[in-house]
Amino acid sequence: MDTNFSADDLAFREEVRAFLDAQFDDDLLALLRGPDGVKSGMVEWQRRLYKQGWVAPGWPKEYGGTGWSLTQKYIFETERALRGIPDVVPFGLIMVGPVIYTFGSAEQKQRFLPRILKSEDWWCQGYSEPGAGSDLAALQTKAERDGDEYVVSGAKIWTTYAQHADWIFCLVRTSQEGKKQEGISFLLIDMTSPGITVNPIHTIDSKHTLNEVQFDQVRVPLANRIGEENKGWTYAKALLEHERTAIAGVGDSKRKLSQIRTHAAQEKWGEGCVLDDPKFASRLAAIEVELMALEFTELRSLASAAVGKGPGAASSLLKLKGTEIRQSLDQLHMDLAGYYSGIAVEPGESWQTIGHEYGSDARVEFMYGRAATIFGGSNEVQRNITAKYVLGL
Amino acid sequence: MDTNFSADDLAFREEVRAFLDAQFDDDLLALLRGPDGVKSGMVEWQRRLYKQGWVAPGWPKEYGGTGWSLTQKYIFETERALRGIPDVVPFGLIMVGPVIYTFGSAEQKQRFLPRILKSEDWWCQGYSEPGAGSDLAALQTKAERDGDEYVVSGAKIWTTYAQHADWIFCLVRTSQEGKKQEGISFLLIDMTSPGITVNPIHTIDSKHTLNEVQFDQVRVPLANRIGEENKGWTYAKALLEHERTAIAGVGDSKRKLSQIRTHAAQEKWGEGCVLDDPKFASRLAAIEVELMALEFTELRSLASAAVGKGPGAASSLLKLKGTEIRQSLDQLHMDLAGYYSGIAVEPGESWQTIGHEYGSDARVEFMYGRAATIFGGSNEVQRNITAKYVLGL
Amino acid sequence: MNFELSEEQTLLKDSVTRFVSDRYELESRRQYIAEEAGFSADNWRQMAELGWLSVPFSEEHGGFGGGAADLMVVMEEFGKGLVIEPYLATVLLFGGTLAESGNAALQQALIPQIIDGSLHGALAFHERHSRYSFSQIDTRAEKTGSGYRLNGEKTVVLNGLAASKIIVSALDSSGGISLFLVDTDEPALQRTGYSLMDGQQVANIRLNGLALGSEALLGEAGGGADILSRVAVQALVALAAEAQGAMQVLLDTTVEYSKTREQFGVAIGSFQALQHRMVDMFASCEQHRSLLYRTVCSIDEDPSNRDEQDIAKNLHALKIMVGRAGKHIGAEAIQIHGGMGMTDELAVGHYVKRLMMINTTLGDADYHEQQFVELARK
Amino acid sequence: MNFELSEEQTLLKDSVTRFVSDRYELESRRQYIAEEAGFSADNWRQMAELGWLSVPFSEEHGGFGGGAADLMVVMEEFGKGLVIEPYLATVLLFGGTLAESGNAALQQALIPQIIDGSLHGALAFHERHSRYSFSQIDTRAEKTGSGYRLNGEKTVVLNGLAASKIIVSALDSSGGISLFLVDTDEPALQRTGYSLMDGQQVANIRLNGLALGSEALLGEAGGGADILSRVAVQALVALAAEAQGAMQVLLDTTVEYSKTREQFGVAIGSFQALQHRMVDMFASCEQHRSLLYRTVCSIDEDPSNRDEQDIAKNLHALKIMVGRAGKHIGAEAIQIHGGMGMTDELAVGHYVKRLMMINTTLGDADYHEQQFVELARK
Repeated sequence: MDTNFSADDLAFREEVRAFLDAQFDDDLLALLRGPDGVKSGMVEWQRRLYKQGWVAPGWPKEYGGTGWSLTQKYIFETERALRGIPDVVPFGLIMVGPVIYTFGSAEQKQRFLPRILKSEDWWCQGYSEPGAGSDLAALQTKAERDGDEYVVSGAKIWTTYAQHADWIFCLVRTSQEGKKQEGISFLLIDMTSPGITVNPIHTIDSKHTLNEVQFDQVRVPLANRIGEENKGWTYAKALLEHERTAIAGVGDSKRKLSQIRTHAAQEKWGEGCVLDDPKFASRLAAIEVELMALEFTELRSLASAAVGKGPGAASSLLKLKGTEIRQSLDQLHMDLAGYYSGIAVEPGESWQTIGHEYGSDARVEFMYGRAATIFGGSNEVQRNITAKYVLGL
Repeated sequence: MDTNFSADDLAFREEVRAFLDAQFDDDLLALLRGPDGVKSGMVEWQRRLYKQGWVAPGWPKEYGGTGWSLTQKYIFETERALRGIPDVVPFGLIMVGPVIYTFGSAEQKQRFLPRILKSEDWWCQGYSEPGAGSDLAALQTKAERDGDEYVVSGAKIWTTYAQHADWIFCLVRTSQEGKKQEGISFLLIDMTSPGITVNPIHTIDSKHTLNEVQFDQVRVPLANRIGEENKGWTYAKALLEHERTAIAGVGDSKRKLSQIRTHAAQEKWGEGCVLDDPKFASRLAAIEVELMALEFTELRSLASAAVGKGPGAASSLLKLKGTEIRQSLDQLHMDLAGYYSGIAVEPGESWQTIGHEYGSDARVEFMYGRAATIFGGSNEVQRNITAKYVLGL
Repeated sequence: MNFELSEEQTLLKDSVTRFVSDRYELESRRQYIAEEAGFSADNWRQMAELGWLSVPFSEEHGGFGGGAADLMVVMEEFGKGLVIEPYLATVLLFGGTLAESGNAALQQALIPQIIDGSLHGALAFHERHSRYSFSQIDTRAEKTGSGYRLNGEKTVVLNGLAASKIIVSALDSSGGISLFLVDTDEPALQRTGYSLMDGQQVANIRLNGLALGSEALLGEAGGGADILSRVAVQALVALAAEAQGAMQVLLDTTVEYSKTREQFGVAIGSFQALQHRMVDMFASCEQHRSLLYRTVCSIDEDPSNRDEQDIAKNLHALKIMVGRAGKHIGAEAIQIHGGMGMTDELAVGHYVKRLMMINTTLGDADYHEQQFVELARK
Repeated sequence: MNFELSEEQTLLKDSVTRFVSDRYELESRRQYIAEEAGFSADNWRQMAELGWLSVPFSEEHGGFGGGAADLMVVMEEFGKGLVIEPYLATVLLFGGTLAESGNAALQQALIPQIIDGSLHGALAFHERHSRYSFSQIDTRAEKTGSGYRLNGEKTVVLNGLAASKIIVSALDSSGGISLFLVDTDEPALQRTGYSLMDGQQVANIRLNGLALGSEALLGEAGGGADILSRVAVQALVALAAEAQGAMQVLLDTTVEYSKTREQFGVAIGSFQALQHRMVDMFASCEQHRSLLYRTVCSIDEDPSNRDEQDIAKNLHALKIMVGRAGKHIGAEAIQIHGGMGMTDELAVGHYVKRLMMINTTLGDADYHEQQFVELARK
C-alpha cells in the first residue's frame, strides 16, 4: 500500500510541467478570454496538445493515444487542473471518439478519428430530449429508413456548443418495438444537413452554452450509423462508462479551493481578513477534508482498474461527491464575494472601478455549476443506480 | 397581528408561576430523583395538579378539564417547561382519557375518568407490534369473541412503562376482512388479567422504559371495548390528532438550550470557555434560530385552531422540526461534554470525583432521544404524510 | 394572540396582489428593467397613487403611519412578483434615514416628494472594504469653514443611478460616522452604473472633494451608525417579507412542476426522495414565515411592552434564516426543475437570484449570526 | 500507486478476522467486559502469542517493526468485532510513549513485557479542564532533592485500573510538560474506576504528593508535549482504522436489515428516500476509507519523501472525518433500524457508542478542525 511515484513517474511529471508552462502561454490565455474564446482558444490549445501527441490520453495507442499508465494520466490531469488549464472539449475526444474506435466501421475510423485528433471537426452530443432527461431511454426523435438514408425528425435539448458544431452524434429511435432501450440507434449527423435548426437556450449564468437542435426530415446516410441498427443504447452505455474517468473534478476543485483561500486572505474584515473568521475557515476546512478524501477515492478507483479489478464500488461516488464538493465551493466563493457576487458586468468592462475582481466569475461558475448535479445523469439517478448496483437494494 | 397577552392572561401567568414554584418543591424533586421516581414522583406531582384542578388542561370542563383558552394553555406549558417540570405521564391523561370521554360509554366514563384524573390508575399504550411499527395498521394481535368476552392473543412492543401499568389500551384485530384498517377494535385491558406477561426491553440509554407485553388467551369483557367493534382505527386516529398538541417540545428544548449555554460558559477552553469558541457559538445559534421559529410555528397553529380554522398546514411540521431540533441539541450537549459524555455512572455515585456533572445526563438524553424520530410515527412517515396531505403529492 | 391580517391589511394585500398579477408577467418585467431608470416610471406613479409609497412614514410627515405588519403585507406580494421598482432604496433606505435623522426641515421638504413619487433617493453605505459593517469605511468628511468636504468611493448603491439625492456615510475627524445629503448633479460626484444579477440598477459613487454646506449633515455629527441601525429595522423586515414571497413562489412552482413532469413513466413528484425534499423546502418556507411573524409582532408591540433587545435578536435571527432558507429553497427549486431550472426563460432562476441578492443586502446570514451571538453574550 | 495489501498483511488480516469471528459474539463480549480487568485476560494472551502486541514496536525492541498500514489492518478488524482489550491503551499509548521517549533502559526493560503480554500500562493525559489539549493541565511536578513530587488529578485514564504502570503528564516549574512513569501500587496514588458507555474500564487518578526518583522522568524535561504529539500519530491511525471497521459493520447491517424488514407490505429498503440515505452512508464510509489510506500512505512514505506537515494535515483531516462520518453513519443506522435500533440486544447501539467514544478520544472533530485550520495558515 503506497502512493510513491517511481523515478520514471517523477521524470514524466517534470516533462508535463515543462510542456504546460511553455505551451499554455499568454497568447493562448488572451485567445481563450476573447469573445470567441471557447471555440478558437480551445481549438488552438487542443492543436498544441495534438502536436505533442497528448491530446487523447484515453485512446489506445494505435488510434493516436499516449499509452500512458494510469499514474501518468493522473499526473497529467493534476498538473493541468492546478494551472487552471481547461480540459479538452469532451464531445469529440472523450465521447464520440471512443465509440467510433470501439464500435465503428473501418471507414468511419478512417474518416472521423484523425479529424477529431486534429480538432478539425467540432462535435456535439444529441442525447437528451425535451421529454427525456434523466430518463434518457424515453427518447422520441425518429429515424425512418428511406433507401440508403435515414430521415430524422425530432428535437434534442441541452446540446452544449451546438452553435459551434460541425457534427452531432445522436441517439434516435429506429423501432417502437420491445423495451424502450431497444429500438435505439446511434447516428453521426453532419450539422450542415438541410433541416437542422439550432436554437440557443439562455441560461441562468447569462451565457450561451446550451441549445435546442431541431431535426426536420434530415437525411442521414446509413453509412453514418455506428454498429447495428437498434443497438445504439449498448454503444451509448459503453460511452457513459468511459465518461466516468476524472468526473470527480478533483483537480479543478483543488484549484477553486486555493483561489478561495487566496481571495479570503485578501478580503479585509475588521482588523484582519475573512480567512481569519473561524466560521469561514471552518467551512473551507470541511470542504477541503472531503476533497482530500475524494482525491483518494479517485486514486483507489484508478489503481483498482490498473490491476485489472475494475474501478470498484467507490467509483460510483465520484460524480456524486465531486459535484457536491464543487457546489459547496461555488457557494462559499459567492458568500466571500458578498454583495459583489451579484455584479453582472459585461466582458471588457473594468472590474477595478466596481468591486472584487472575482465576484462576477464566482457568480457565473455558481450558476452554471448548478447543472453539474442535473446533467449527465442527475445526482438523484446516480443515487438510484448506486443503491441498486452497489448496495443491492 | 399581535402576540400581546391580555391583562387576564398576565394575571393567569402570575398564578401559574406562583403555583408551580410553590408546589414543585424540593420534596417532590427528591421523590422524582429517587429509585422509583417515575412512578411515585409523577403520581405525587399529578395529584398536586389534580388538587389545583389543573391536571387535564386538554379535557372539556364537564369531565374535569380547566376550560383554559389556547393562550392560557400555552402559558402553562411554557412555564412548566422553563422550570424543567416534567409533563404528565401521557397514557392516561393525554391519550386514553380523551378517547374514553369522546367515544366511551357512560359506564366507561364513570368508571375510568375519575381514576385517571386522580392518578389512581397507571395506563400504558398497546399499539405497536413486532411486525407493525410505522405501519401500525398491519397489527396482528387477535381478539376472538367467546360469549361476553374477547380472548386476546398476540404481542405488543415498545410499551412504555408497562412495568408500572394497571391498565393497557390496545388495538386488536377482530376481523380479517376488508382493508387492514378495518377489522381493528379498541380494548381496555386490566394488566392483572391472567395470561399477560411483561418483558423488559433494555435500550441503548441503559434504562428500563420499554417493554414487550405478551397476551396469551387473555379474557377481556366486551364491556371494555370502546365504541363499536371493528371501528377502533377511527378512535385511534382521533387520538393521534389529539396527541399532536405540544408535540414540538419547544419549552423543553428551550430549557435544554439554556442548560447548554450555561454549561458551555462553565467549560474552560484555552483562556476562555467553550461558549467563546465561534464555531460552538455558531452551532448553538443556528439551533436557537430554528427553535425561535418553531415556537411561532406552534403559536400560529394554536392561534389558527383558536379562531376555528383548524391547526393549519404548518402544524404537520411540529413533530418533524421539534424532534430534529431536540436531537441537534442533544448532539451539541454531547460534544460539549466531550470525553466525559461517555461516562456510565450508576445512580448515587459521586460525579464530582469523575468529570462534568452533566455528562452522563447528556448521554442518557441523547441515547433515549434517538427514539423521538422513530416512535409515534417515524419522521419518514411524517414526511410521507406531509407530502401527501399538505403538498398534494 | 392573533396572526390574522386586519381588514385594512387584507385590502392592502389584495390591491398589491392585483398590481402584481396585472403588471408582473416575466416578460413585462424584462421590459421594465430595460427602461432607462432600470424600472417602470409608470409603475412607480401607480404605487404613489395607491398610497403605497406612504406606508412606513408617520402621519405627521403625511404618511400612512403603517407598522411592520403593513410593510410586510406589501413586500411579500412584491416578492411574489419580483417587483423591480426601488421601494427598498427610495422609500425605506433613503426615506427611512430621513425619517430617523430628526432633521425636521428636510423631512418636511423631502418626505412628501417621496410619497407623491416625484423624488428618488438612495443610501450609500457600502464600500470596497466595508463588507457588512456600517462603520468600517474609508470615505472621509473633512470639516471646512462653511461645512464639509467629502472624499471617497461608495459601492453597490441601490438605485444609485435614478436617485437625484443620495445620503452618504462618511468618517468624520473624530472617527465617528456621519450622514450627508448630497445632490447627484454635483460635478464632484461621479457615478458608474451597472446591473446586479437580479436586474437591479446600482452605481458606484466617487466623491472627489465634494463640498457641502453644514445643513447637509443629517442628525448629529457622529450619530450616523445609530441612525443606520434604526433604519435597518424596517429594511430587514421588508427584505424578509419579500424573500417570503419569493420562497413561496419557488416552493409552489416546484411542487406543481413535479406533478406534471414525467420521467420513467411517472410524475417525478411521485418519487419519495423528491417528496421528502419538497417537505423540507416547505419546512424552510414555513419556519421562515414564523420568524417573520415573530419579528413583526415584536416591532409592532405596544410601546409599553416594546423590548429593543428582543427586537434586535429577532431581526438577526430572521436575516440568518432569510439567507439559509433562501439558499436551501433556491438550490432545491433548480435541482428539481432539472434542465428547465437552468434556463432563463423559466422564472425559477430569477427568484433564486433575487433571494441571493437579498441574502447579501444589509448583512448576510453569517454576519447576522455573528451579531446574534454577540447579543446573546450581553 | 497501489492500495492492495501485501501478502504478509493479508495473512495478518485473516488471522485477526478469525480471532474476531471465533471470540467476539456480542454475548462473549459482555462476558469479557464483566471480568475484573474489564476485558479478557485470555484474549490478551492470545494476542501476545499471535504477535499482534509487537506490531508497532521496532525490531531493536523486539517488535515486528510494522508501519501504519500493518496497524490499520489489525485495528480495522478489531473495530468490526468491537474488541474490548486495551490495545490502544497498553500498546499504542503507553508503549508508544515509551518508544518515543528515547529512554533506552526503560525501553529495554518494559517493551518486551508489553509484547509478551505480561505488562499493562496506561497514559494519563486528560484532566478535568484540559479538554483536548495536552498542555492545558493543572497537575504539577515539583522538583525535589532526589527527583520530583507530583500533585494533581488525571481523568478518564484508559485502562487505568488494569495498568500496573502509568505514564503521567505534569507541568514542571518552567511551565513545560514533562512525562513521568509511575507504579500504580504507590500509596500516594489513588484510583477511582468507572465504565464508559462503550464498555471500557477507565479510571481517575489522584496524585497526592507522589514522590518519584529522577529516573522516572521520560525523555527531556519539558519535552512531554512533543512526545505526546508523536505518539498521537499511530494512535490516531489506529482509532480511525477501528472506526472504519465499525462503520462498515453498521452500513452492512443497516442495508441487510432494510432488505428483510417489511412495512406497508414491502421491504423498507425499497423506499427511495431510505435508499438515497443509505447511499450517503456508503459515501461517508468510503470517503473515510480514502482518507485513512491517504494518511497511512503518507506515514509509510519512504523516509526521503516523508513530509511531516503533510502527515499532520492528513491526521487532522482524518480525525475530523472519523467524528463526522461516525456520527452520520451511527445516527442513520439507528434510525433505519427503527425501534430495533434502540435496543441493547442488537449490536447497532454498541457500535454507535464505540464510534462516539472514538470521536472524543485524542480530540474530537471540532478540535482537529481548529488544528487543521491553524496548520493551513502556516
